[in-house]
Amino acid sequence: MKKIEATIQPSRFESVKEALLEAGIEGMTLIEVRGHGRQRGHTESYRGREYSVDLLPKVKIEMVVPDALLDTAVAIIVKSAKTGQIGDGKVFISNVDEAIRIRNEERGEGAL
Amino acid sequence: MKKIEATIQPSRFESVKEALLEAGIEGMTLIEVRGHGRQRGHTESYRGREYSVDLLPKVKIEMVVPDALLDTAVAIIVKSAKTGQIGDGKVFISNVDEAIRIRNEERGEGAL
Amino acid sequence: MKKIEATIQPSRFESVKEALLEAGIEGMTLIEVRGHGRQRGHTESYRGREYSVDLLPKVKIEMVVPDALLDTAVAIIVKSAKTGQIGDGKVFISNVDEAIRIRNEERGEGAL
Amino acid sequence: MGYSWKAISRQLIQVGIVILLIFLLAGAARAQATPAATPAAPAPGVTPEHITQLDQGVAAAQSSADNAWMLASAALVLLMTGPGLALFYGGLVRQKNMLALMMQSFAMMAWVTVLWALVGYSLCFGSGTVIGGFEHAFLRGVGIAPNPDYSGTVPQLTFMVYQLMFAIITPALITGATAERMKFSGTVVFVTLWFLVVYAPLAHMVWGKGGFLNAAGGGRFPTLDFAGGTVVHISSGVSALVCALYLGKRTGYPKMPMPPHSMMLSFIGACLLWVGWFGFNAGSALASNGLASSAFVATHFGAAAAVVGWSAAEWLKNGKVSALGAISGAVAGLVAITPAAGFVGPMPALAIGLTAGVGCFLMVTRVKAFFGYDDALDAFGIHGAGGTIGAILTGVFATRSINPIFHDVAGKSMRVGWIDGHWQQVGNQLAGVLIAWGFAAIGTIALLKITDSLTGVRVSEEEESQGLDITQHGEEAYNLER
Amino acid sequence: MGYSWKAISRQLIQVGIVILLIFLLAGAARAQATPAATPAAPAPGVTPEHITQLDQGVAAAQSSADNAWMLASAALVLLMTGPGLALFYGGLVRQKNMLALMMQSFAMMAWVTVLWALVGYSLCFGSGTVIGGFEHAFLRGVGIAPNPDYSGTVPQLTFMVYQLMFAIITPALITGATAERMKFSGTVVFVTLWFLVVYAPLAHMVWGKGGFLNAAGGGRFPTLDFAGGTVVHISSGVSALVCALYLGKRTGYPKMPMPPHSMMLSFIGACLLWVGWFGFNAGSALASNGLASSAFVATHFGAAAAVVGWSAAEWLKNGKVSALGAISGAVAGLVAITPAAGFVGPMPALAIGLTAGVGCFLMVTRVKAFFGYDDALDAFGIHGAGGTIGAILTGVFATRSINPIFHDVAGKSMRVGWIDGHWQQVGNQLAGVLIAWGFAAIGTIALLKITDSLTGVRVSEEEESQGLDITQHGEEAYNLER
Amino acid sequence: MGYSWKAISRQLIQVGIVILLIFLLAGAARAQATPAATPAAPAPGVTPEHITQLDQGVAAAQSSADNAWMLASAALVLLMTGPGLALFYGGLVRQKNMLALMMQSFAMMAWVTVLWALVGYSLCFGSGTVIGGFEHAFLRGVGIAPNPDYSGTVPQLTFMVYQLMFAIITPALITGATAERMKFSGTVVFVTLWFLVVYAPLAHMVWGKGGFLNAAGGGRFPTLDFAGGTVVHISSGVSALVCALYLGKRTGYPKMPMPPHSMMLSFIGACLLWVGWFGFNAGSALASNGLASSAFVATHFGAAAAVVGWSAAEWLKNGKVSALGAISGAVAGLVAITPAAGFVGPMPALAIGLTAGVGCFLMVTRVKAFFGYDDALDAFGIHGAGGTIGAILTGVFATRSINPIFHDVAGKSMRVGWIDGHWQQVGNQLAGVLIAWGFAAIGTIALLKITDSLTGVRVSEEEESQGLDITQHGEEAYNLER
Ligand SMILES: Nc1ncnc2c1ncn2[C@@H]1O[C@H](COP(=O)(O)OP(=O)(O)O)[C@@H](O)[C@H]1O
Ligand SMILES: Nc1ncnc2c1ncn2[C@@H]1O[C@H](COP(=O)(O)OP(=O)(O)O)[C@@H](O)[C@H]1O
Ligand SMILES: Nc1ncnc2c1ncn2[C@@H]1O[C@H](COP(=O)(O)OP(=O)(O)O)[C@@H](O)[C@H]1O
Repeated sequence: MKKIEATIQPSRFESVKEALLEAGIEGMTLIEVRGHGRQRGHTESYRGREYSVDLLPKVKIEMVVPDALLDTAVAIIVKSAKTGQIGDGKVFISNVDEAIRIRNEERGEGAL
Repeated sequence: MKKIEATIQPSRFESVKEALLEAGIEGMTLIEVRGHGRQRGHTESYRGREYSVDLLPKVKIEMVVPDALLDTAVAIIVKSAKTGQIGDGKVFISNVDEAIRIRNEERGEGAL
Repeated sequence: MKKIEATIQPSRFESVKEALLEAGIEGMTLIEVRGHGRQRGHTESYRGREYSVDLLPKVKIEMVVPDALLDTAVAIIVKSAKTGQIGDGKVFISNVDEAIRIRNEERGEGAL
Repeated sequence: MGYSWKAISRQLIQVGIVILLIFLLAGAARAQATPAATPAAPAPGVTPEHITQLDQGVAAAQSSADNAWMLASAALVLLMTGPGLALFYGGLVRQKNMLALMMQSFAMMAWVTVLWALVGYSLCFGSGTVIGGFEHAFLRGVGIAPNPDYSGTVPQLTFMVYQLMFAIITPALITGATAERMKFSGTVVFVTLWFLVVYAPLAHMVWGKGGFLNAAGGGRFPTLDFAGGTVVHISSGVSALVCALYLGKRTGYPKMPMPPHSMMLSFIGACLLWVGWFGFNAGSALASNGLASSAFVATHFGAAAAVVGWSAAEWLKNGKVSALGAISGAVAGLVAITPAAGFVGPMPALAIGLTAGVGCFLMVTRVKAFFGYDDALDAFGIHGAGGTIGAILTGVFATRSINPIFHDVAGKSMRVGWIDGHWQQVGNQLAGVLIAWGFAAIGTIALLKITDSLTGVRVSEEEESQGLDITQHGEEAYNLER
Repeated sequence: MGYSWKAISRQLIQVGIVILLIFLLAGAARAQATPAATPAAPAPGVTPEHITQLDQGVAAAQSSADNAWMLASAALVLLMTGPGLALFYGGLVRQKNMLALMMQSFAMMAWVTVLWALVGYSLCFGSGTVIGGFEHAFLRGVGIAPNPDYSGTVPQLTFMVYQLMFAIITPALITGATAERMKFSGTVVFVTLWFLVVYAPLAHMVWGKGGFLNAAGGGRFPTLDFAGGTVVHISSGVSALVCALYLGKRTGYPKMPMPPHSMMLSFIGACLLWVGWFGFNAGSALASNGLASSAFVATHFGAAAAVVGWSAAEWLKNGKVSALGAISGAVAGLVAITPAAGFVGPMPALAIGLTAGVGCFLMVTRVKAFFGYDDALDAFGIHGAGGTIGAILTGVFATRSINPIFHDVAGKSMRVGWIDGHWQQVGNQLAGVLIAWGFAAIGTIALLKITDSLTGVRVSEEEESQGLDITQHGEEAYNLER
Repeated sequence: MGYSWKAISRQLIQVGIVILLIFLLAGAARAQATPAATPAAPAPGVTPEHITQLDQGVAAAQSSADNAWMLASAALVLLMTGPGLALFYGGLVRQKNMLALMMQSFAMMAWVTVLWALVGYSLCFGSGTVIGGFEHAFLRGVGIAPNPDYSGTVPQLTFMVYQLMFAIITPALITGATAERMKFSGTVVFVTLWFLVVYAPLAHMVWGKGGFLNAAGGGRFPTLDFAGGTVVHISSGVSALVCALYLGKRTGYPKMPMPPHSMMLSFIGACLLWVGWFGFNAGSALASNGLASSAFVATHFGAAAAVVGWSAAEWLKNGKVSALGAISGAVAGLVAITPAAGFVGPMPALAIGLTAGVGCFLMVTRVKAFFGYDDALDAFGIHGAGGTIGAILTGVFATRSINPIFHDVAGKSMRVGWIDGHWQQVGNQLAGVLIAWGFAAIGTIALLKITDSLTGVRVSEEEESQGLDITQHGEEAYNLER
């Protein structure tokens, strides 16, 4: 099993989600994060005090998929999250030893 | 060391926490997330526009434990998070190479 | 590539961020979390009902770095996050198999 | 582009400012020009016609003056329910039930108004011993002419709509006890029945023409209730307790922590309640006279002293003064001063407030914990208890120097409260309180059973855990993401 | 240390309480002392001078009484815009655009005020058939003397500032349609032009001296518009529709979900609108008389019935009653009752509200979906539609028993609305409505084109996705982290 | 089940609507029935008794009329503190300190009220040159009879409670400078002392009988201060600066970003301040007369022009207009117009507002940054600076055509401000300003030292980083999770 962690633009999330569902990939967890990278932020000013906001709102999708599905899933995410502009985000892939479905204690890829 | 990531129903968190503390497992980090899976959501309607909300509030617990404690910890979480209904969530286990306690730079399992 | 997950005191985040940027480490993702550990919480009372709040606000930094940069990055984080008091937090290091930059589908360490 | 309009606009604005300044000076120069005349008086003449004109002129001016204050008061009392009470309650519940609480208050603003127009006003203020008749159904005969039975000067329409605002907030107060677990449909049905069967008779007995507790109208048991300590707060508070017992505890109570999801909202709500209460109490003078001023002062002092009382008690107990304590104290004081506002002086008002602050603090922290019922937002602990304290202390501190309400046959004013030496009034107050307690309790039980059989009163456990906002109203209070 | 001050303070407070109580009793004892005198009357004497004095005294008292209500009303109407409308709209948009919406309302409070002082008041209430002249530019001649053309008793300054509050909220209403995509600079420029070119003439025609729609002033087409159904709501609602069409849809609409980011804020806003509307409608009597009371009642009843209407429709459709539905219904009812408030009785008010509640529900849920324009916050669906419904029903239900506005040459009061048997009035109302629709629509298109060429009206797609708060104002509404 | 009640309810509601409609028509039909009578006049008769009656009737009507406005004004002024100021300040701080800020305002509403009842009113409005005596301690002799020294028509109780509202908001303003680092216990102790030692004397000197700065009362240095520019804003603003210096900077200031945690709350607060300020300024006419109308207009114009001024300055600097700028401008303008409201015409009001808007913008953005003190929420930058600007410009623009306050021995009205040709008044204003500055500054330093020795004034660094809500009050503002 592999874990996919994709940090994307919030505005792209809906389409990524739909693309995944169409492909029959149902299970995912969403986290609201703020990210820093190449993308430039903006400055805000309150009563003359200026703040440069360089942490931008992003959405992080976490999903564990069977090895077989990994490439499809990644491809879908990259495709539907891409705008081609700086700030599109990253996808990271790492290994997962075990998965358990709490409801019925099923283990392994079947639990996904 | 292993990392346990458990995505559970928010309403179960209190009991999971208490069960873990009783077992002397103190260290954990909590993240509020929204999840999608088999569990069905609900629809909301604002001035006639209907939205189907299919991302449901979940709580994600992250904890790194010594290999020795892994099974106990997982067992406790599964036991006290289970309601038997769809949406109970998942537990994922993966490997951690190193842990450092910032306060005193202690490393390894001792840092947990 | 390695993933660094650092859970630190919110008040230290600004300095950690700046230290990292100075070292030319740009890419990071920030998550607001609540943590439980050795650090004691406080109690709140509403109309005579007392609640002991033992989940304290923390900030979690996630960053994936090339193996070469790992030690520098960790050192910087630990150094600038440390206050020496209980509650400073932890740093966890784990392995990442692959990284993809969504914008241009670049893969591997170059994508960071 | 982004630049060009900025440039243009800046120039525009610069030009604008210059022009503006010129205008201002131009205008300023002219300022004195403004004439300071007053309306010209008609040619005088000491004729009877003219005197009659003057009599009418005086009456009209007096009516307009009182009407100005009464309309403002009516607006203030509505402000108490929406957004005042809605926020106070909405902030105290968990996020998932917040809209539901607000909706319960808002529904009263709408639904009770309709009931009031059809029959409510008539039942409350028609004539009868226990309840009014139907003479004013559909507001028949309610026009701009004053109704001398209640207020000699302002249009009956004003009196009618002002009293309506009281009928709106009273059932809304009950929703504090049923919070986080009662069906919306059940709430609407229950309130409809409760308004007709409990509120209308009670309001009539205490305030209505011929009501047998009506002090001003010479009722059998003259209960002093200036602005609704009995009619509004005891009735709703006691009914709230009964509802809480009938519904049972919220799932997880008291083990699970259920802190207010937004103290900020409750704080705003409490402030608006305080401000609105000036209309509630001072408006109950039904005129813009000295009595209104006196009630206004008593109201403010009662609230302030109760904050001090509750906070002091809290400080001694926890070593801290909490915002929730302070605002709860304010509401407790406002409740307790309500029946007394038009009968007591400023200093007794402070004493009443202080007592209510400490008393309700004990009710909410000790008594409730002791019995273990789940009066979710302390509708009983504050309105029931505070209203009772206030009703009794009114009997103690009421004085004819403020409000000579009792007269002997010769029309000579008689002593009013204990402080005047008329200790029996405390007895009268107790009588009124007991009748209200009993009436509200019995009525509420019966109506809950009826409602339960019609729509059910409590949501399913799953709905409860999902929250009433989604399950009852299909909405969420906040959609901050996206 | 932490301990020591606590200890000290506790002792302080304990001592404090004891002292306080002593004081209170001391004071309480003295309470009766307070004398209950009334101002001494001057020595009498039946002289013409004295009578003249009395005449002036009566006039002054009447003026003060009416002024008290009118000043309170002016404050209430400002409360409608800020924070009322700002919250109602601010809560309905997505978080990233919320300050922008609030700012658009707030900008009106400031900028329209300046325009009003310089020329606006004069253009609206000077004399002329289609628009007023410059006789009151810089408020020349606007002092404490009443302006008999509009209100016999209150200072013209009061009338002027009261009317200003209407001029403030009207353009603010339009921003509900342009929400989430219009430039701030464009909004300011557009509103400036719109106020001068659309609002001023329309207000003058309907209310101004010599206006040819002015019913009270005997205009050619006497259109009944008590508090602004035509001038305020139709004008803003229709212009809103035109703006929505001109600007085009928000990116992602209707596919992307855009739920209100905070129902809670919209709820507060709606409650404040309701309360403030008492000043808007009852204040339009320009006096604290029976007509004001009547309008106050009609306003409240209209709102309440509309909540019931909208909620019922919603219940039948979804099986649920939503908070957004309830508050939208309230606003729809308030809009519809606005032109009628001072002409109809309580029961017709309920009927008008009920109709508007159901009518606007259909507009917003069906009609809008059918045509597919993006009237983001339903400024047209509620104000345009509700205003039109209200204007027509005013012709149906207006009655001389409430407001004998029409007189024959002999000064005898004539029948007013259909209910009086004067069905022709419905025709007059239609005439007024059509003129307002056409005038607002044409004017708005022209002004949008001009604005577009000056500053542009729509933000770039990137600015839109980032949100107007950051891109237009360089701020964020919430900075909860840190 | 879930279904069955839905079904039942739908049927219920359908039936309901039908019934309702029938009722409405029934009622509507009856609507005309409503009689439009006015109170019958007593039989006339040109007797001296009757004339005396009329004299009293006129006096009573006049009193009621003025009282109606004064009671409404008192309510509005309380609304300024709670929730107005509490929200304005609460939104500007970081989330962790928000309840603390709100509590500091709320505490004033309660605690200052008690002090006022015991001795405060007497010290402010008893007679004396520098401070009042104890003649009104425990409100002795404060009843429904007017106090001719201050207001000929309204009950002294009204005057007393109205003035109390000023005493409440003044110390609350200071908490803007001590925000995020001052102990709650310290705040309470300091305010108690400050109220007695700084506010009471200052209020007495400027407004009290015999006060040597009292312009109306013929003081040595007649300082024009219509509604508290000196007494309220300069005193609190200057004391705020001293507090900020004494407390030192917040940890991390200015390096760490500390943006307002909720612009939305500050926006609501600012709007409520604006609306409430009508009671503050127009109420200071102590009657519902033309002067009140004039002050109402000046207030609104001052606020509006200041928004324009501040926003324009901001636009020229940043190319953006921010919501925080706009609302800060509004408050600055309201502060500056406060002393002038009852002395200047509409156009000068615009000029004063515009100046204050630009002036305070520079204070807050430039001067503060230059000196580097940490006046957290700019209590000095806006209230101190704005109050000073306003006080001086009052000397410039005050005119007898608005308020003939000065009379020669013959009682003939004399020129008032520079615009009248009486440039010396600017000197008098300066004198008043300097005295206020000095008095407030010295008093505050002394009292801070005393407070420090009693309870301490500043929280520990750890408490500061944890936030005052938890450490001082044991609560959190929001508990959104769970
Ligand atoms: N090394 C990294 N580790 C973790 N998250 C990263 C890293 N680099 C970038 N990110 C995340 O990806 C987001 C986009 O990255 P950025 O460099 O701004 O644009 P792009 O991905 O197009 O190069 C960042 O906001 C951050 O949340
Ligand atoms: N493959 C997955 N990867 C990551 N998170 C998942 C995955 N599948 C489910 N989840 C998380 O677990 C939650 C519950 O899963 P769901 O399928 O709804 O119920 P169950 O776990 O009982 O089958 C989801 O809301 C989501 O947060
Ligand atoms: N075993 C663990 N797994 C995951 N997160 C942990 C673990 N132990 C501690 N943490 C995180 O680190 C934070 C600080 O830990 P704590 O024990 O309180 O202080 P310290 O790190 O100084 O010993 C906790 O609040 C929690 O968020």
